[in-house]
Amino acid sequence: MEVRELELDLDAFEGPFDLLLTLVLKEELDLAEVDVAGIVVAFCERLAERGELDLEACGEFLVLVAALLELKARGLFPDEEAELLELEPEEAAEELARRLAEYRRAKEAAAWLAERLEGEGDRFFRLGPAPLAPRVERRLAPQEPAALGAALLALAAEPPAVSLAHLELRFPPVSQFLERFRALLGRRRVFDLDAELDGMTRIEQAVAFLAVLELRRSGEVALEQAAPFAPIRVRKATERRAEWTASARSA
Amino acid sequence: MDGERPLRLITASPVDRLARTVEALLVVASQPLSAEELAEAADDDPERIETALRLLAERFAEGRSGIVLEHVAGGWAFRASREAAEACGRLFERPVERGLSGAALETVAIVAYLGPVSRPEIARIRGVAADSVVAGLVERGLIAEAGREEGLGGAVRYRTTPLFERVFGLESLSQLPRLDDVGEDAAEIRERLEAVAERRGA
Amino acid sequence: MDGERPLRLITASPVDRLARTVEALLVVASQPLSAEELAEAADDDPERIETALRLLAERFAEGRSGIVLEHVAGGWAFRASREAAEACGRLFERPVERGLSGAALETVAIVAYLGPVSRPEIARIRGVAADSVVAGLVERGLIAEAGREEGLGGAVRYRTTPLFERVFGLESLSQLPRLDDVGEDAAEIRERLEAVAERRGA
Repeated sequence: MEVRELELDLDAFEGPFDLLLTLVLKEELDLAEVDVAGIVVAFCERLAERGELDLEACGEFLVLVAALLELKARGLFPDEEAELLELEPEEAAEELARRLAEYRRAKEAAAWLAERLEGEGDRFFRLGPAPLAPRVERRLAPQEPAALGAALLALAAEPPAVSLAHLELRFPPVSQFLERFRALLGRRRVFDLDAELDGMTRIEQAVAFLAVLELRRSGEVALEQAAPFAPIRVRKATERRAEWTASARSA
Repeated sequence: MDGERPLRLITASPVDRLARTVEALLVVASQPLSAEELAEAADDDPERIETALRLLAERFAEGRSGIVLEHVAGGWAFRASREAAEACGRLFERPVERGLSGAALETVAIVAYLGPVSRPEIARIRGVAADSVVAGLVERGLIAEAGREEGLGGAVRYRTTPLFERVFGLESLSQLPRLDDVGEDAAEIRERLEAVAERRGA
Repeated sequence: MDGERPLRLITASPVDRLARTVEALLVVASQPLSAEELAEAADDDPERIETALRLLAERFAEGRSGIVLEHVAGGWAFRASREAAEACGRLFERPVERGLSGAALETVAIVAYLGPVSRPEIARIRGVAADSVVAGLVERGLIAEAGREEGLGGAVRYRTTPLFERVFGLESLSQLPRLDDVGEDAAEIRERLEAVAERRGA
């Protein structure tokens, strides 16, 4: 499943996710106008349609959406505190704050340098060697050929696998929620997903949702939803074949 | 050599002769020279070099001479007097700093404060890809490669160059202002975020 | 401004001021400047420039100053005094360098194993712009141009030089350490490096 080809139909934008990213990066589309939650909904729907959990796509999607949220947060930050409601999750608050401060510091330092440059504009100095200076010969001590091989070997080393480290956000493992939901289903035949997600961060909610989709895919549960955005009920699968029923969708 | 000293004292005071040697070294050098480098080249002791430099700083002072001695980028170098800036501007381009964009300034600031620092780290802080900006700064000679991050396949890291210090008229990177006041901001931002998080959690 | 002129005439003669401008231009130039170029930059007339140059030639004369004004083929330039020749010799006499920088080593290794290879290819494999590193290696004589890539406007390609082989103690490139883990021959190694570079960049 190609995340970047995900078709979006949002208020501010209609088209593939890839194009949205391009427009945002080129600053031709104001991220403040983009409903990031809408993108998440579209992705989850698409995922559900496929009926299988594509972990690679999920990983890529989480990275892209996290980046979008961060960019958006940054753009929104100077505004009213009410807009901070867009930021969350609280777990990431500290990290986000640190990075925003870091970015501010970079901006501050850049402003200082710009001012400095202005003030230093009338200091001219020679960039190249002096016209009548002797030519310098750089001599190199004998080198080991092994160093050449080592340098190429290092270049040929596989880069670390797709890393979320640069986001420094913690993604709880899907397995954690799988276990939790299986345990829950051991005690009750049905539970209300929304009630279980209550109090979680958005990222935890997303991962928990992926876990539920995984349970459904493996036939352990059936999902029921009366209408889009209505509470999702998770039912332990019995004799009935597990299926996704969102009655409003077929209408 | 010891036997020569009295002779030298007659023809010219030794410091004056040393000062002439130092100005000769500075006029051919292609980068600022530290007192130690000057001492080594002049084959004299650093203290006497300092004395000679003080003498030259007076002689090559702004307003008194078209050649100005300045302490910059950890060493001593000649530059044109500010008085002659207009004339210099007519003859020489300023390829290094011409048209430095805001993005370039932010990036070079990050490298100056956090260097050695890799492109992914810069991108993380600025929130946008740093590739072309970094390449541009390398091209201008304001930053240079400084090894790779640890581990196999690590990203190339960058630091600022002596040219950076020269262009911005810094004696050394330690002259960059401390940004503590912004550090306080970080605490404030964190508090605000935590307050929001609490309200959401409730 | 007009009102200031008489004052200036008292403190400094206009020729003196012009001489300061000329010395400033000369200390910044990396090649000799003709009287015409100086006149244009100083926005003054060539005759007065000649006067200023005569004044400077006296001031910056051998025996009197460590900086000496010299008239050479292309025009006027400063040089170090003969008195300071020994010191300058020590300044420019570089000790033998013990090794190459990480960037230089990686680049020369790529050229040795894959050569002839173009700058864009090197940049792709290393993941960073290669311009200054390649220029440095050419200057040191470790690599040299070897034709262009096929097609109109193809990029210049580089190969290692006999000096490179001497420095690394190789009789020929076939003596390079084998990299069977990476690839059996240049084509395989290149393919592998490019594939890894692409994954790294993604």
